[in-house]
Amino acid sequence: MDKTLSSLSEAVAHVKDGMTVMIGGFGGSGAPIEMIHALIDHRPKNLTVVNNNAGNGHVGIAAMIEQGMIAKMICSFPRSADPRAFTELYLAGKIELELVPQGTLAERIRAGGAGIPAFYTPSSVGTELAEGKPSEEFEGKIYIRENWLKADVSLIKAELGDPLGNLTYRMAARNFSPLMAMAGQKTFVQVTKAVSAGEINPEHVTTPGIFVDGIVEVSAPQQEEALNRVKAAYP
Amino acid sequence: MDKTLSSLSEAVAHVKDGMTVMIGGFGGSGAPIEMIHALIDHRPKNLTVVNNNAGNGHVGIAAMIEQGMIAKMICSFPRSADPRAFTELYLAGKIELELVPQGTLAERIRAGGAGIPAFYTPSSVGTELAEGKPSEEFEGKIYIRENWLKADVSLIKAELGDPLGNLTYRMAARNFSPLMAMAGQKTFVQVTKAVSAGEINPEHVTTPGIFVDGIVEVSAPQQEEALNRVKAAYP
Amino acid sequence: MIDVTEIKLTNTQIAWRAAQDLQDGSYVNLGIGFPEMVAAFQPDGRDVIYHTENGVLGFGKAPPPGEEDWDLINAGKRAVTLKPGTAFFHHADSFAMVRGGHLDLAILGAYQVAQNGDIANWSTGRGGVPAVGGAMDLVHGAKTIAVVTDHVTKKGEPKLLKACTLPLTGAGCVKRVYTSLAVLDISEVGFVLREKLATISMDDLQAVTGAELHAEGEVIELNAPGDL
Amino acid sequence: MIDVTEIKLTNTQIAWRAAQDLQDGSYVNLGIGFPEMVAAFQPDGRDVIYHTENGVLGFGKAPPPGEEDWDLINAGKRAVTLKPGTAFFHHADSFAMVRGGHLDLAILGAYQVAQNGDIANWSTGRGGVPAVGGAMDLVHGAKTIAVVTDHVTKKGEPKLLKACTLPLTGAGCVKRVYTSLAVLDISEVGFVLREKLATISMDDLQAVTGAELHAEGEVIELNAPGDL
Repeated sequence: MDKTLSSLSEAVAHVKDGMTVMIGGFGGSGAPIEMIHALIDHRPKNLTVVNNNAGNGHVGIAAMIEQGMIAKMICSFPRSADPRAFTELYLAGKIELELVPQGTLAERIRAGGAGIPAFYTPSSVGTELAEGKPSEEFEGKIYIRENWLKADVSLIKAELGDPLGNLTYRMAARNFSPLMAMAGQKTFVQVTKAVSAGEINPEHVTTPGIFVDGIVEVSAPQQEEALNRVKAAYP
Repeated sequence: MDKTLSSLSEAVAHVKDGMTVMIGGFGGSGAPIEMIHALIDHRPKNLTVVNNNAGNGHVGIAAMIEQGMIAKMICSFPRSADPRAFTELYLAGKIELELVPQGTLAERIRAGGAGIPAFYTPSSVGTELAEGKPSEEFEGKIYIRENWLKADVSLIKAELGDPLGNLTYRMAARNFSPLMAMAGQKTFVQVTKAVSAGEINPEHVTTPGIFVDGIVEVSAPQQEEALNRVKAAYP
Repeated sequence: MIDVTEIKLTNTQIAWRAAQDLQDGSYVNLGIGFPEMVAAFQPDGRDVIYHTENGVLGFGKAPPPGEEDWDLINAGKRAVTLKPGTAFFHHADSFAMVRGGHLDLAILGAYQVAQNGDIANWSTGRGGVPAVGGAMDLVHGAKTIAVVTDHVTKKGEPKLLKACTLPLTGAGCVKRVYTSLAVLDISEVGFVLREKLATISMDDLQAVTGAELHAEGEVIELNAPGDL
Repeated sequence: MIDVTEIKLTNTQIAWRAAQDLQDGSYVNLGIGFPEMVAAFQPDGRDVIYHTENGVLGFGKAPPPGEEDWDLINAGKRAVTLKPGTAFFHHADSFAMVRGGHLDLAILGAYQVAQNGDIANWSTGRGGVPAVGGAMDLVHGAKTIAVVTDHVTKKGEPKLLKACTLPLTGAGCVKRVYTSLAVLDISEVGFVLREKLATISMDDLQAVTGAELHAEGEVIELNAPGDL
């Protein structure tokens, strides 16, 4: 079994117009910049994108927004140091926003990967984000019901990846990526180092290969935060 | 911060009559035998015990049953090579059984630790184990609702443990233990090797210390499967 | 009426037949006991990754007796071994793989299978100590649920039925059944016969089956090596 | 009527005061921005483990400028450092810690706090781009939710109110408030004054507070180092 792909473009070619795409990362940490830029080259349209944020500066998800590829963002925090790309389209009514509390977003993605269609959470009870959602009392406290979130394709970044798709991550760059790997109908990964089967200790595998469809090595990947500090833009 | 306890008896003293106790392990792998035997010495009564199984032979949970400490078992598979301890009491109506599908058991324990009071699952839909449980249709398929499961005290076994309570496990001995650590109001751990803070790579921590209240080193721990092969009994 | 006990395949032969359908690159869970035997007959050149409920993916064969590590077991509590690329994870992640539809195939044993795909494999309904394990999760998890089973019970009663009489494990789950006499798919019309032993007639096979057998196209001869 | 802007504590002083209540051995989440300052004043001899939503527990202080690793950040996207015993985990596990009640304390900023413990800290209700982050999870997670805030808005309007007028982050969550003028608990009766600056009278404090101040026992003098 070898899930290694020949190129990023082979991976992102799975993303078609109108699909829901989960993209890993929390701010710049964990953002699969090269994969996103390959997706921009491929240029699918009318996408729903799930990410904690809604882009920063003029690279990564912000660049996707600038290219008019995203119809809807599902995220918890569409603000950043330089949120212009999203803000302008949002205020002009040209991009839709589904705002989800961060813990609920994480749990909805996990639920999508774990075959749990709905769960109850205390988060957002009594707030406008709970409006219209079913609620129920458990042990004397009110909880609201939230539904799973699944993706047609998940695009994430990992540190090590082996031919079976087993992954490790780098520090806080882990964040949503193991969950998105579970929730994607297809999951493609840019790994900083491709290793042989057996090189990752079975105890240290963070994402087992069953959740992964393809890996592409991108050594020395770019970091969104660093790119924004030098005011980079794509394309 | 140092969560190291002086003895197993200091840990198990937190278990009082009538409490719900989660005990790690799948069959013999991961069973905290020395901790269970310390609990038998301490002899709380009328316990509800959560474990995948219901004891095997005459050590561990089987020995707890033989000592009349358990009023109710919550488990998925109360059978084993030598299930006499449970079987006899169950058929005599002297011990209660809540039978839960294994995946639902795992998810209910995780939910207890994660503040999720209920979730929907397809498992057991249309079977007698779903009787009386709320059901609902999502995306054209029926699911039933299951509630979280929490413990007053969780007792588990880990491989490495540091003073902050960070843990790693050994191979398939991991099973339910990371979940039970989350779901216990108090969680105590017998670790095979106590190490200093920083000796466990932050990327390899499987249970972060926030879920752990006390650790006790038990080097060269006994293995339930091996004990049963030599027909050991406790006390 | 033919005595099926004289012609039927052994469990080992059924396991061999089921193994011929293992797909290269697939993720497979084998139920404890009889279904575990399927792995032994995995065809050469096909890479199959086995999953076990207790948190191991991509494990290898049983170790030689005396070399077991009892922390490295499968759901049947039998010792297995590491292979390059094995991964460990906890039980909630393990059943996320199952329930989330990430497995390609689960092969289970059964007391009864009904023509609508219902399966009963956890309780004989006769009292005693009930035990379910991961069966109720597995029947909803894998993309394909297959069953390996004798065609009839030890008393000669049909195990393939119009409707199960024993407590269900899951409703409408089973897609394919490998029995000691035949290979059948389950479709909207019920049991569709794909293969049968040459030594049993259609009438005799129907006589030991508790639901109508349908045919779509050719019924292939069911063969398995005789020395198993 | 006194001009509170002349006597009030700085944010740094409020952070210092809140830090004095950090408990040894506790697990604490500090909201992004102003609340993050609390860590700088953690009293000597107390061991506090900080949690951040994006999957780090037990991290250390900010690195010197130029030595940041942008894969090692907190929820405010500021660089932090490793300490012996740091642990990494994914976002679902991180919010299991929050929602599951495993944190001892979360210290948050707020636009408004009501006498019933309601908190508004995510939306000014004026349009623009709404952003919630982890706030709605945190207010239900920690055993104690505390707020650090100026006592009044920049326009001098009370931030402590009978009822919040801005969109809520959570209902009935807040237990303690550290303001630029006072320290208050929230109990069944509403705001209970624990400490106030010596330079403000009870009447003047009540005049800049939008809900009734209650007293239970002695009101202690609120002090913070003057050079902060």
